[in-house]
Amino acid sequence: MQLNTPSSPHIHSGDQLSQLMQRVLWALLPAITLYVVFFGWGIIVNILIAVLAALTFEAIALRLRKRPLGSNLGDFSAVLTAVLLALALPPLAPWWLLVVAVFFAIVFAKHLYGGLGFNPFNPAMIGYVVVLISFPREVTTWLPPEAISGESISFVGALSATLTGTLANGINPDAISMATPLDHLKTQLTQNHVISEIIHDNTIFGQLAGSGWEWINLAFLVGGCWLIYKKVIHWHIPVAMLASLALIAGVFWLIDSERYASPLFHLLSGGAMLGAFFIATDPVTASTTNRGRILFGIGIGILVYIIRSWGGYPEGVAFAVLLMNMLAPTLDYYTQPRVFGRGRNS
Amino acid sequence: MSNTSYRDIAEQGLWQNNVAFVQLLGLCPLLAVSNNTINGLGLGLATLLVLLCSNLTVSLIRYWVRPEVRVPVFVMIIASFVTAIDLLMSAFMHDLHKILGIFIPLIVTNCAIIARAEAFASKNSPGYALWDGLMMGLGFMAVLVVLGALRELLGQGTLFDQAHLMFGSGAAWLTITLFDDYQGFLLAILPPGAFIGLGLLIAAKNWLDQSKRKRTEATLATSNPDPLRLHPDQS
Amino acid sequence: MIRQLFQYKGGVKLPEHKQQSTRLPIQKAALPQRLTLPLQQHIGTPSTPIVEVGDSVLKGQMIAKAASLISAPVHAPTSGRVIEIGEYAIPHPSGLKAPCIVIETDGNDAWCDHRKPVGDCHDYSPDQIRDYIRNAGVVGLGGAGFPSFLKLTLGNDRVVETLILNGAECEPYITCDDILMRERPLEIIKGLMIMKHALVAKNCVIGIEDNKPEAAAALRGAIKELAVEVEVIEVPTRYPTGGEKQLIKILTGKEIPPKALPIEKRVVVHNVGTAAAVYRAICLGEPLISRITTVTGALKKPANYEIPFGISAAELLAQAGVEESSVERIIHGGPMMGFSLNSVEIPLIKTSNCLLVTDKKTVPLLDKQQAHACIRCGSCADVCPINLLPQQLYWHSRAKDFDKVQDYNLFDCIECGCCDYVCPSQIPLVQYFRFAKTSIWQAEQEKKQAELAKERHQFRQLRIEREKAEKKARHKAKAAKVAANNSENSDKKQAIEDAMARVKAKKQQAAEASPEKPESGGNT
Amino acid sequence: MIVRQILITGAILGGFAIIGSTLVAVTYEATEERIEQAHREALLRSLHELVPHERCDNDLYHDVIEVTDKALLGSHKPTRVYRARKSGEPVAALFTSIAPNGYGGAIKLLVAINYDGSLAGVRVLQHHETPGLGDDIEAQRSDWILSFNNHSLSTLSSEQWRVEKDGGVFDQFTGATITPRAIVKAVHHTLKYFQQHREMIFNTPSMPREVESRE
Amino acid sequence: MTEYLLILVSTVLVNNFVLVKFLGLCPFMGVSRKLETATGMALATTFVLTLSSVCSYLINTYLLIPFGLEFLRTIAFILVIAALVQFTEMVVHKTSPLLYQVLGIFLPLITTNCAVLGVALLIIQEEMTFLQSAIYGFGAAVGFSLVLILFSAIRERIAVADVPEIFRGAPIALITAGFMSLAFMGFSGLVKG
Amino acid sequence: MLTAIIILTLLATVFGLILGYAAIRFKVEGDPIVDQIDNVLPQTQCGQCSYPGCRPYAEAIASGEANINQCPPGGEATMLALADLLGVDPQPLGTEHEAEPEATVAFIIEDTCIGCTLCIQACPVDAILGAAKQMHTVIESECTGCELCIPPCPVDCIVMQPVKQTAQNWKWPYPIHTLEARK
Ligand SMILES: Cc1cc2nc3c(=O)[nH]c(=O)nc-3n(C[C@H](O)[C@H](O)[C@H](O)COP(=O)(O)O)c2cc1C
Ligand SMILES: Cc1cc2nc3c(=O)[nH]c(=O)nc-3n(C[C@H](O)[C@H](O)[C@H](O)COP(=O)(O)O)c2cc1C
Ligand SMILES: Cc1cc2nc3c(=O)[nH]c(=O)nc-3n(C[C@H](O)[C@H](O)[C@H](O)COP(=O)(O)O)c2cc1C
Ligand SMILES: Cc1cc2nc3c(=O)[nH]c(=O)nc-3n(C[C@H](O)[C@H](O)[C@H](O)CO)c2cc1C
Ligand code: SF4
Ligand code: SF4
Ligand code: SF4
Ligand code: SF4
Ligand code: FES
Repeated sequence: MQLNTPSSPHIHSGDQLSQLMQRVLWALLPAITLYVVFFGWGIIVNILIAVLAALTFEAIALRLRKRPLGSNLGDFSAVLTAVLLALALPPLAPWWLLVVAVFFAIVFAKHLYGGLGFNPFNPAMIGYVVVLISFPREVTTWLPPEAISGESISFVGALSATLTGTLANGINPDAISMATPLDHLKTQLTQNHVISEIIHDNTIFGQLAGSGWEWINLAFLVGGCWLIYKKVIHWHIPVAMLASLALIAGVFWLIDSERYASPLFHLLSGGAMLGAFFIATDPVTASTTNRGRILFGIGIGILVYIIRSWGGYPEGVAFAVLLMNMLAPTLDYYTQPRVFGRGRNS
Repeated sequence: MSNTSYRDIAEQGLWQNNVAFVQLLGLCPLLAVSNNTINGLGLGLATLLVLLCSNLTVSLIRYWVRPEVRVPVFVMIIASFVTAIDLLMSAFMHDLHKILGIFIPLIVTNCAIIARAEAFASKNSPGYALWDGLMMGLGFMAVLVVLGALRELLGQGTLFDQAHLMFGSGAAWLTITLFDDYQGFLLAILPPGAFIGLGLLIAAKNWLDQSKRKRTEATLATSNPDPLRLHPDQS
Repeated sequence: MIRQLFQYKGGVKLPEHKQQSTRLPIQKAALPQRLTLPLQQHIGTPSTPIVEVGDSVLKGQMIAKAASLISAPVHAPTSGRVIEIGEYAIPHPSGLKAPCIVIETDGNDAWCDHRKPVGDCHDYSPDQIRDYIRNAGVVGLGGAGFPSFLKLTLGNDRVVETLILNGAECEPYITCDDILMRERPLEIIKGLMIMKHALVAKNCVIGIEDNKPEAAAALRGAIKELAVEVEVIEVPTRYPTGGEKQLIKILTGKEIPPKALPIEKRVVVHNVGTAAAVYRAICLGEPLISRITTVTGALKKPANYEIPFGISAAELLAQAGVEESSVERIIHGGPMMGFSLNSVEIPLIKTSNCLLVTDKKTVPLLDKQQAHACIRCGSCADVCPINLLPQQLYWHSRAKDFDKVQDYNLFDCIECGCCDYVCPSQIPLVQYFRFAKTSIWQAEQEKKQAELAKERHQFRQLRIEREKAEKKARHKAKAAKVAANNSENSDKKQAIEDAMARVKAKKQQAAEASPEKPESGGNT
Repeated sequence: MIVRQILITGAILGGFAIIGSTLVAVTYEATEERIEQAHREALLRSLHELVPHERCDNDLYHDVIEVTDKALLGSHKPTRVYRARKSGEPVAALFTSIAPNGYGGAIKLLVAINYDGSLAGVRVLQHHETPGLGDDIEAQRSDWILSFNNHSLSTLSSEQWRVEKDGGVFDQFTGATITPRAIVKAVHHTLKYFQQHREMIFNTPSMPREVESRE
Repeated sequence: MTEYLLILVSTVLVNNFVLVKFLGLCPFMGVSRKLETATGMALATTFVLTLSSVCSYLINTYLLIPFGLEFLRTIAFILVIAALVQFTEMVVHKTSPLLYQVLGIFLPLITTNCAVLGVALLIIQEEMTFLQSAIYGFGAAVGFSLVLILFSAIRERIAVADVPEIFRGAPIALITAGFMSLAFMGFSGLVKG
Repeated sequence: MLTAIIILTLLATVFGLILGYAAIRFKVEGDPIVDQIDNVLPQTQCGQCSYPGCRPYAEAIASGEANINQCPPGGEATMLALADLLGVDPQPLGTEHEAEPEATVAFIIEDTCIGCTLCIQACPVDAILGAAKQMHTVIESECTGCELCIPPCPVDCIVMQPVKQTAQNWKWPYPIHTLEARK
């Protein structure tokens, strides 16, 4: 009898890495759909280009590192990184912007550290920040919702805008470049306007927190809750992050609602929901203990608020995530759970 | 260190034990002023000069200094030279001096210089010490210039921008603009780019060393070609 | 009385696969031609043979005696002749060989005359009971094989509040305790009463997972019949509830610290099989020579077999109808904690509670060699019953960073395999932990050896120096004698030399005392 | 014995200090003047970029006063004003005014205003704007800053002294309005200050120059 | 009060000495392999940095300026620092062998830590008052310590990662420092300057 | 100019005095690091590091004369432990000692041994028993496997044997990952 002798346990739950990643992708679907509804097909083009680039770079990196391609490419982690990156960058951004961002995400932030599981920093956010500081103009010009611009962007139109930089006939370039609500708010505040005035003056702010944005953020919330339900992510990080963000935003808002935006605005604008459920929760780069996760989430919430309110950048999710990524190993070390039968501090 | 040869010292300084690449010393000026080739060159030269003077002096006085004041004495010698050079640069290359700013007086604390004084000059004769200073300084300057060129090229698409600061206004023609409407990859000239750039340069050096080693190994055709494996799972 | 149940954190719900082997009642395994009895079938020191090759032995006769306090004797499971005392493969993950006594059976199954049943245990003192149990070679049948009499010994001024019988049997496939409880509940309860007597325990509790209602009912019946006060408690089915400390937590809410013994918290846990064995030893005078073993998986006739120790796995599997061609692995123990055998030519011993035969169809297994990288998802930490961070343990074990891995409490890990079971990257976590644990043990061993070597080396240096000095002194003395003839102030010289020698010796001592000085390393 | 050792240590360090400080002091003596001169030349170069040598014959370096006006000159600290004259006649004034509300904080400007109130030119001396976005105000990077040349309070109305987005005549940069807005406002204010204080500016005697050496 | 807070925020986060101002990189790279040593180094540097910024201020205001000897700044400061460090080293060596052993060969390297001299020079350049100097020095040290400790924790993690061979050691450490610097850019603009 | 020189000299002299005082007041003897290094070394005392025994090698490392990769019996583990202890980068071992050395002990073939006592003199840890002209034996538990006794033996009766593996000293193998495997 030829016997196989691996170590115990000999059975397995059957959970698979690629399935985990796929679930996260599914959870993004509602938000992506709403994105298309509100902002046109640009985002789809973004995603396609980013995924293509990510798979290419991943394959090259694996080949150079002499690692098997098959199971690694099939784990969907690169796809997920690419999709998250595409969601963070403005639709109709030039294709090379996406490619540079993906290059830094996949090659620098991931494979130089040894690939999946070893990177200390969130690859998608590294990619995003690299292009943000290198090409601030391209990264901070966003599309207004179609309802405001009155232009509707078709798939082909988006493709040609992204690849060649030329817009389809009849579309006014000025009509489709605009600052995001957060950016706009910040700019206006620095000009000593007050919030009621700013919001009143501009249709971009929608009903809750930015026309279009508010619904997309709610869709991220729904997807995120499904992920928690499916046990793909733990509740700690998103809840801690959103709660702390809402809490400080609430405090300042109560102090002076003309200089500080409402908690609802903070929760439903920019990348708050995407960040809370999909980016801060990246298991590789987040803290992995429960207490650590809570501190990690709180840290991100606070940093997001600080950067949004007083920093140089209108949106702070990416920086906050990276900053807390730096803290994660330390957090992990100091928040080890109490071992069964041991006192807390042994 | 008695059997060191000039050739060895040169090889050590320029490549094998390069201050910036291998010893990872003198990083502050290296990263701070290397956003531009000319800045790199300027600081590199200043450092080289100080290194030469300090190595020579330290070697000359090596028998007179007792251990408890060794560091203060070395540091003071270095500081004197640096101040002198600082003053000279301020007088004759005022604009460049202004750009390099605080990093000229900070040559004093360029760890590389005191490290050479401690590790080499205080144990060797003046001739060797001078040669060591020259080679180490050149090695350091080379890295400064290469990193500067790389960052300048990527960051703003030019080379030797502002050459006139160093060589006078007649040298403006030295500036090369590679792409005319190049937008500039700002990461390269911002602080993060400095770190990443140096990391990549060192990786490139490792790669060169590795492929050289592989080649020699292949020619030797040893029975056991695997180099060091720290982590057996990578075998 | 309704007892409040507690919860331990973690654990997993596993598919049970228990019905296969409970369809048939306990089967008696046919007696084979040869029995191979390892000298070590328990935790502790291997026992010492007290028979010689060629001796005839009778069933129940002691053939190897306990070699130390933590050790257990071995008895002949049947009558026959000792034909060899030598090294044979034993059931151990390493597949290594160890000393065994081989008996050729004669088929008579003749009992020796040592059987001295104890009528009522209450006539005997706890000490006497323990001696009986010890001599009967009873060890824990729950898996670890710890000599049971030790766990029936009270420490100084210790009180046992709760004596727990562990009938949880949380591992999938295994049903040996289940079937025992169903078929021989009286033996168990009687054994339990003996244990209670030995420990002067206040209460007795039997913990059973709620997927074994028949067993619980049978035990309750027996309790009623015997009119004793024992609680049978059904605990939620969840792996590893059968773990000693987990069961204690569930039943009493007490957490036993790592490395501590349950008795320090006034609790003692024994397996139900152990209780039955105690009953047999005390009331029937039968030493531990057989047990019930579950043989299940891809077989024609999965069932629980009552086996004589020393029977080879091959023999037993043949009786259970194995299809050799399709077998992929044979697991000794359960699928979560057991180890796979690299040969079927191994004897079954006191701790063999299960043989699980797998093939591709009925028991599909995952190939752990297809592992992915750890993404630190934390699933493993969620299920760890000890509340460890398996991902960190893995990270450092993988890097062989043995200091860090101990910082993360590697040695608290009970190797239950929960983490491994849920890991989406299918990393063989437990094997990493075992690798790290055994490596650390080995390193400690080496360190001890190094210490010893260092001492001996230093001693040797000292000796050589001394010899040299002596030799020199002799030389000097000789020379001085010669010189004394030519020089009158030689006395003075001698005095100086003596003084110098003394100074030297002193220096030598000082050098030894402060080992920083380079001289002390000494040149050989 | 111990005291001697301590003294020797002190003496060694002191001895090297003598050598070191002599070296430095000698160099300093030798270069002092040259440094002063280089410093002056550098400053003059930037001033003469806006008011060329042909247009003035006075010593700009020494013909300087300090004025303070938080509202119009952007800082509560004294603002330096260099005065250009030809044959004693006022030609232009060069303000080192501040644009306080740039995107990254204050922007230091050099605003040259001809005696007639028109702009001789504007340059950015120091700023913290975002590279790649707000830094097109530097003369090396774009010509935007030259668009001020020759404008004055009379050529443009107050409404026109704004960026295009706010209804004025000056360009903004795509995606960056704050920076140009801040500069346009600061230049506009400086012009107003000049208009109000022209005579005072040219008539106040120069402040003594020796007290502050290098900055 | 807010002024001092701003100095602190500015030196610790916005203009972090290591990641933005490029000062003190040698110990940052050299003593960050292990968390323990990094912590020791952080403590020692905090002590020396704060003390030397105060001393430098005093020497500058009461010795150099009155005698018109500003050109001797560098040399005088470095002398103070070197002596201070040497003194600390001897004291630590004697009184706490444990600490000495943790800091090992790196204590002397504090002398040649650019951050220490850099702080002294910057204080003079920015014309700070005594209290400002002290806070500035302390803030710089805290910023240095913060990133050093975080960096060492990350390095401990990547030391066992599957980093490609040619990137092992210094290259990946530098790239990590680059990413940290990238993350710190998020703080830019917090203190307008 | 004179003030400059005077003031700086004064400053330096004062510091010099302080340091001179401190050097005496805070004098430290001994070097604990050598002990620590010594504790990491395997104490085989084989001399393959080119130093006579482990302690001299430890001293050489402490003084910076020797690299940390010169001890073959310690292999990679010792080198890594030293790198960790001293906070330096790991150094590659020489290619010839690449594999983790297998633990061995010396064994004297008793029939051939002529009792010359030469191996006793060679053994650094006195692990060989025997008197002149009598058969010698190696005490297995004390032999460090240094092989120093092999060359002196005139009749080549000493062989190295692997330490016996038992269920007690058996080590679980390092798991194999196909994902990370390169070849
Ligand atoms: C070294 C050692 C000493 C032990 N001593 C005692 C003891 O004195 N009393 C006792 O009741 N159990 C003792 N035990 C038994 C343990 O508590 C435990 O029941 C046994 O290891 C089996 O548990 P397991 O199957 O959960 O591993 C000892 C165990 C070991 C390993
Ligand atoms: C993870 C794990 C699971 C266990 N499961 C059981 C079980 O289901 N039944 C059992 O009797 N012992 C089980 N044990 C062993 C018990 O911890 C304990 O050793 C035993 O109940 C003590 O009784 P014994 O000494 O009579 O064997 C398990 C141990 C571990 C570590
Ligand atoms: C990272 C970042 C940096 C920016 N830097 C500047 C800047 O330096 N100068 C500027 O005017 N606007 C800058 N902006 C843009 C402003 O936030 C604001 O969007 C813009 O000034 C408004 O111009 P608009 O009205 O043309 O959209 C920056 C925006 C971002 C996101
Ligand atoms: C819940 C979840 C969130 C993730 N978030 C990110 C992310 O924000 N950015 C990213 O690059 N990858 C993300 N990933 C994918 C993967 O973890 C990532 O590529 C690794 O960091 C690469 O080593 C995520 C994966 C999961 C399961
Ligand atoms: S379950 Fe597996 S992949 Fe997840 S953290 Fe644990 S070891 Fe890593
Ligand atoms: S095997 Fe160890 S680490 Fe894993 S779950 Fe069980 S106790 Fe926890
Ligand atoms: S090689 Fe290693 S074991 Fe042998 S003497 Fe040297 S340090 Fe000791
Ligand atoms: S017996 Fe031989 S191998 Fe063993 S320690 Fe002695 S000399 Fe070394
Ligand atoms: S060069 Fe700055 S610390 Fe070394």
